[in-house]
Amino acid sequence: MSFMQIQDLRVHYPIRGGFFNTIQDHVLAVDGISMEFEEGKTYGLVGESGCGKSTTGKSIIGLEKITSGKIIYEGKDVTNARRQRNSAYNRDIQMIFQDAHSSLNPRKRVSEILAEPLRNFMKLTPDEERRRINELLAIVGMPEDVKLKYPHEFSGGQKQRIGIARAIATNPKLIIADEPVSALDLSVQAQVLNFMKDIQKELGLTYLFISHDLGVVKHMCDEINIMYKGRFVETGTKQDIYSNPEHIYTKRLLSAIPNIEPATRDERKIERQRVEANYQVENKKYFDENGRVFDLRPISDTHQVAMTASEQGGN
Amino acid sequence: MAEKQTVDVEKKTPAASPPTGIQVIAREFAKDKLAMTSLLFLIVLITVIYVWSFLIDQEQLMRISLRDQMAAPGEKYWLGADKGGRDILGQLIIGARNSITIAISVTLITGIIGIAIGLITGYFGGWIDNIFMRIIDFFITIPSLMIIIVFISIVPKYTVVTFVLIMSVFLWVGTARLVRSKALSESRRDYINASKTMGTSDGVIIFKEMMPNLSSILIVEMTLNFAGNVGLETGLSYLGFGLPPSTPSLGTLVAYANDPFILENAWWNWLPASLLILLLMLAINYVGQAIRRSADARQRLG
Amino acid sequence: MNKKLLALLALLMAFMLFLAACNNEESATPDDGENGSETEPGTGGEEGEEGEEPASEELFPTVLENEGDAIEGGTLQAALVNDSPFQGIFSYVLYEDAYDAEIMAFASNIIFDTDGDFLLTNDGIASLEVDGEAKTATITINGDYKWSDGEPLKAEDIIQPYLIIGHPDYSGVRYDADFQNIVGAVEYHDGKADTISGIEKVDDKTVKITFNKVSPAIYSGGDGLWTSAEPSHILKDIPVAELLESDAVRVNPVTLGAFKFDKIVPGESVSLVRNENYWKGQAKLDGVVIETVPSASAAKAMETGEYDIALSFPTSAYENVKDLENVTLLGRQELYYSYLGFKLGKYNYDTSLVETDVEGSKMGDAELRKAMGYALDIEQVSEVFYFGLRERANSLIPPVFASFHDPSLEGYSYDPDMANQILDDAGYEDTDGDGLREDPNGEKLQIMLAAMAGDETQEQVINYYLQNWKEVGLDVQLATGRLIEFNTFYDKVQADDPEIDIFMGAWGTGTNPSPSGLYSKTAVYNFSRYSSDELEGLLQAIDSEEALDAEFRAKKFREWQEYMAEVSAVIPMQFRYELMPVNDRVKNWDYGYDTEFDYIDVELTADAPVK
Amino acid sequence: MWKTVVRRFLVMIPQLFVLSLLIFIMAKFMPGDPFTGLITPETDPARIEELRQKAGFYDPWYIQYINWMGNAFQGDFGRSYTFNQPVANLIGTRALNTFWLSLLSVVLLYLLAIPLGVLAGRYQDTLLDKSIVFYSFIVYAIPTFVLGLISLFFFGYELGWFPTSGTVDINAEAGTFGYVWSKFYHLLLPAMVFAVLGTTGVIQYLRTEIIDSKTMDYVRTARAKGIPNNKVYSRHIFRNSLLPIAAFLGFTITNLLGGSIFIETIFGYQGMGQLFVQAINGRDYSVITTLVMLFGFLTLLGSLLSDIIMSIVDPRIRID
Repeated sequence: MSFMQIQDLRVHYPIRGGFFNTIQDHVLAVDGISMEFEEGKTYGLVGESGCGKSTTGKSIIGLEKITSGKIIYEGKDVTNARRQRNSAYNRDIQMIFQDAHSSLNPRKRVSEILAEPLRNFMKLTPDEERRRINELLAIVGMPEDVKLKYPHEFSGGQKQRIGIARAIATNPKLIIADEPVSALDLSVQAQVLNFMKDIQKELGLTYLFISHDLGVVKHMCDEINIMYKGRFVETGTKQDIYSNPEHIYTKRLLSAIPNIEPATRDERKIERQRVEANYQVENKKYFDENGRVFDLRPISDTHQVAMTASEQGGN
Repeated sequence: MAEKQTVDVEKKTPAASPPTGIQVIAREFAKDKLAMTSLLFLIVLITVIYVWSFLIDQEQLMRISLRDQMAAPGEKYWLGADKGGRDILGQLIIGARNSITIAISVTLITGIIGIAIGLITGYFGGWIDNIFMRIIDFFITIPSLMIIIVFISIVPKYTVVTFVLIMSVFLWVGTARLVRSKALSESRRDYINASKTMGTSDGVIIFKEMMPNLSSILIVEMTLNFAGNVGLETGLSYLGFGLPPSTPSLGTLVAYANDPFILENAWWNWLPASLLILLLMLAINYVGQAIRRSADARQRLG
Repeated sequence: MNKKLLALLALLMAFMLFLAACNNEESATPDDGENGSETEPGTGGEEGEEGEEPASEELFPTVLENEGDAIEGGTLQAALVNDSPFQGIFSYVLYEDAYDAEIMAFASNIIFDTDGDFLLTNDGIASLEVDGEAKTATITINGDYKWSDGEPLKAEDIIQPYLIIGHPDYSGVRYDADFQNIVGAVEYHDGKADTISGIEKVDDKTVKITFNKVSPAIYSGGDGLWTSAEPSHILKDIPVAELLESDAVRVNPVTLGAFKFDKIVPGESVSLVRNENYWKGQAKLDGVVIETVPSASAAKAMETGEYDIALSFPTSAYENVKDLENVTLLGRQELYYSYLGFKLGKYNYDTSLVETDVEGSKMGDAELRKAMGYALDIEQVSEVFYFGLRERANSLIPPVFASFHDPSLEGYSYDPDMANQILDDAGYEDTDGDGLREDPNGEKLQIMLAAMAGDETQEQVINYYLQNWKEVGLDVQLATGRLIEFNTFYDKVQADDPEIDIFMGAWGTGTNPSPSGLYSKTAVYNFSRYSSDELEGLLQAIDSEEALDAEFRAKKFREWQEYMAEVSAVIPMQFRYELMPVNDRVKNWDYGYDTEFDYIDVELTADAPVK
Repeated sequence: MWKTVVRRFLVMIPQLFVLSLLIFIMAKFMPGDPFTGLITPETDPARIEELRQKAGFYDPWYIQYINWMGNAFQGDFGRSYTFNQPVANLIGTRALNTFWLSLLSVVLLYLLAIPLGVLAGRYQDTLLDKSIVFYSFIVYAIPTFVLGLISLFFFGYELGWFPTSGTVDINAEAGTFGYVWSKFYHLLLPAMVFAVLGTTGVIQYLRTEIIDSKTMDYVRTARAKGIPNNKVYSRHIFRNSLLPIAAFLGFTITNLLGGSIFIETIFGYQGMGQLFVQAINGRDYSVITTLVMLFGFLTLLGSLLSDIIMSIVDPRIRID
């Protein structure tokens, strides 16, 4: 049973221009998406850069203003409540940032960084606070003596661990991970990802995993949403998406996954060209005359695709 | 459009240099003898001026004594006397105290207002920013020197306090603009977002998270403002819109040079104050330069 | 307020009220012994024309002695010391800026000569005949004179100024009560008449003017009489409203004087050349160039031989020019006195009358007022701060008016013992032991002084006066806590601000010494608000028809001065000198008031100013 | 871009409007009026009252303001009482003088400051650099009028190298080369004082900029390619550091306008700064208001100008 629903979320930015700097149009950064979150699962949000996936994440946690739509958390509408800083909702939803370095205040020691959410959300005694910080450091696998260090004294992976430790400090239910590893070395990426999986199991966390990297998403996620121009083009389980992509955009995305297997190189090249050619030809079938993505339609219990009914049949 | 107008010498200084500000600054001063000397000079000078000025009976000092008119240095007073036969040295001490007090007060008031407004508008953006930017844009239109002069001719009781207030009304704008543009880019950084998601209130974020990261910029800005305010006070006194001469200030002392006779023949009337201003400015600037350097990793000496 | 601007204002109205030290006087060295003489009337000074007056005994020569051989022609370089540009309105009816007057003096349109008391004589271009019975004045042009453009001077030119001043579009201050004294002036001003009925052209050289009343003031150019001519052949075609901007006034004005205008750089400099049509003959100089010079550099400009003479030279720069080898200092007394005024009533603006209330005023006790006068060490201030360029005034008439000034009046002198004595006798005693006197009822006595802000010297002088009063136990404080800027000062003093008990003001008396504008019952400028029947009687006598008899008038003037001294509602403080530094190549220059001097006689003895 | 320029001009209108209202009210609050200075024993108080009445000084301030504004829209900025001229005429000539003074000052300023700034930056921390920095602090600290008076006394009077007051020689014939030269000659000394005093900002800015550029990747690349040091400076560092100097222009203009108040008074140079102080003391409302608005307008213009120049020299910056 899902503990949180997002209904028809929209985030629009005005475009100002013209002589008097009036609102001319809107950028539809997020244009009507709906999601549900169940405990312990990882949800992937995939798309090219600029498609609105980060905005989605930020609007869920309250960093972006929602134009319309609803967020229901444990049966309550928290759409506006999100912005009240120390609400229970904010305690239960946390975020891991892409750039671990910039997400840590350079003027603060690790202990202070970790104490920040604790002080805001949990009324702990200083003693409890110290213990909790030690605990968190233990969880992310760092020695206690780092507490007195400043962020710049750590490597990228370590910083991200601190970021994760901070995110889990308040025992959140949902963690929005906004490209948490894209700024890291490949070797470190795997480490951090595995570590994230470990603590997920340990703490029963739900992840909203935002990434442009389908490989990483495949590794991490149970459910995947493919996003394009602020809308979902396809949602489904990992199997649905990877073995049975329906939407042409998904197919194109999948065909672009890099693979270094030399034996199949030519084959893949042909396949990519085919998908690309197909994309150009069938473009019209998947997007309306304005280039907008159609609404999602279920094609199975778990699998939804954005295309008109007629197209569905014809595929 | 407003950010682009912001032209300041410190444009390049990046915010947030990892080791804490104080340490870097201390290290910088240790490396830079001139800055160290300047800092010590400033501390000693200000202390001496404040302590000494307490020992001077101002009423006694400002008593006209015609016998000592224009006494040359050494005759009766170390630095001679002015037209009223009043000790220049005593006036220099009191004047320096007044001027420094004025400059510090104006710097603090405009600093606090400017920093607060700059941080708040930069952080929140949106309509708050819009409103304040309109106000700031308007203030920028104002030829402030002119309006200050008009203001001064209006106020019925013109004292140090009114002087400070009048100056402050117009001088917070520059700081606010600079701080706003810095805050604008600073508030885009993820640690601010992180704090928001972790339930920290806006006020705490602005003043406890963001401000320390802008501290070097702010210190530099305040030092330069301080130097500028000393200069403004002097200039207004020259034009005759400064403090009344019975309230000595460095400005009124330098303005003695306004009289060509004194300028040519009685250097002790105006030169000590001019030199003091010069030394003060030099010291402040060297200190400011060191702080500025410490804020910029690439320029650091140590 | 900036002292330079004050200097501007001071000179802007050569004849105007002004505060004790709001001009530039400053700085002196105590060892400057050479001016000691002015505090001891009678010690021999230079052979100035007015040497017979003890109080106006001359400190400086007024005539430049120069035995050198003159060169042919040459151009006189004159510095007009002024921190702002001159307005450049070269018309006697329209100008308002004293600097314009300084320039116009070289190219004058004045038709009457004056004597030592500034009274009109018949030796100039025109002569005046007053008929007290018929209340008329007849102006006759004494000969065939020409304007600088060759046009003959005629009766219309005498009438022209009246037509301009009286015109509805005229916007200056000269359309005043005096002018309205001319029969028909009001009707003309209100547009009810095309011309002024009281002014009549008798023939080409004679004009007759009828007045509502005639007083001795007419010989000082008062009562509505106008003393200069305007070129009617040029001005009559220019609407009065456009006159101020017209070329006839700003670019190429014609003149009756020794020089005529050649080139004008607005606000900056003027070049004048010899007027071939001048009635007295040809000027020996080829021309005169007048340039504005900021006051801060005036002395330096004279020292380096940049200029031959300096007009409106700031006396504060005295120290810098007094020892110059290439420059001779000419000096004369100004038509000026400063005074200490006591508020003794209020002005009722509804009835336009002074309402004196001596009893109900804080300063109502004449003994207290006198003691305050004796307590002031004006002698020292004059000598040390103004290097003797000011002196203690004994009366409210400057000594320049030799026939009216009363040199026998003692006035006040610095005498703290006397002040203490008077206060003790009058019951002002220090009853609570704080070193300050209480009033006879034992109440605290705090006197609020309004004084005009000026330069550094002014500030110190006022502080010194406050000190003087404190030394005799009087607690005098500055109203508003500081010196008051010029405009505010007059706003407050004129409005009888209750915060002000006493004030320090000054008047430039102008050439008409009649005191009624400043001390009569109806005068707004009677700032002390003192009036009495006796005073009114004296003032009226001074300006009565009877006083057309000079002797009678002089007598009444003296009686008035004595009465004012006795009442002590106003205590005279200082008279002052003005200076003109002249380069040693200049010959035949005369700075005196009462002389035969004419610009045509000026000569130069070298090709360039002596350095 | 023209659209932006027009829009910026339109935005100025309300700004200037508010400014005019503010200054008008403030000016009216000043004690006294232009006629206060006319009182002498010989002037008739009744006539002065009449003139005040005529000038509308007894109307409520908003009526006076509306009248003033109404006329101002028709190009009539009222009459100066202390100078007895229409304000437009009065300011016209003064504004031109101040313009020439400012122009020459800016040119001299950059001629002086750019080489110094570049040298200081290039030879960072050498004796040369330290001297230049010291110099720049010194001129920053010297009060304008002290330097002004000293140079006037020394160069003007003692050495006689420069004319000591005015804007043009009376004997120069208008329209000739001599006239232009005479004007220029009169400008030179005040402009130089102005320039010297203004150098600090540009030197400091340029110096920091060059020191920064030295460590930039593109400079390193250039060096790595073996480009001679001189060429690195002239081609790469200098050019890039110079661009933002344009940004200083607006700032400089504002400073010049403020400084003109001092310089023009000292050198007896008839410009707007000098006029302003005179107008304040003479309570010449119409002049004060017009001047403040003009200065406000010029300040705005300066900032617009420097934005435009910046957008031209630096393609990364667009103005809109």
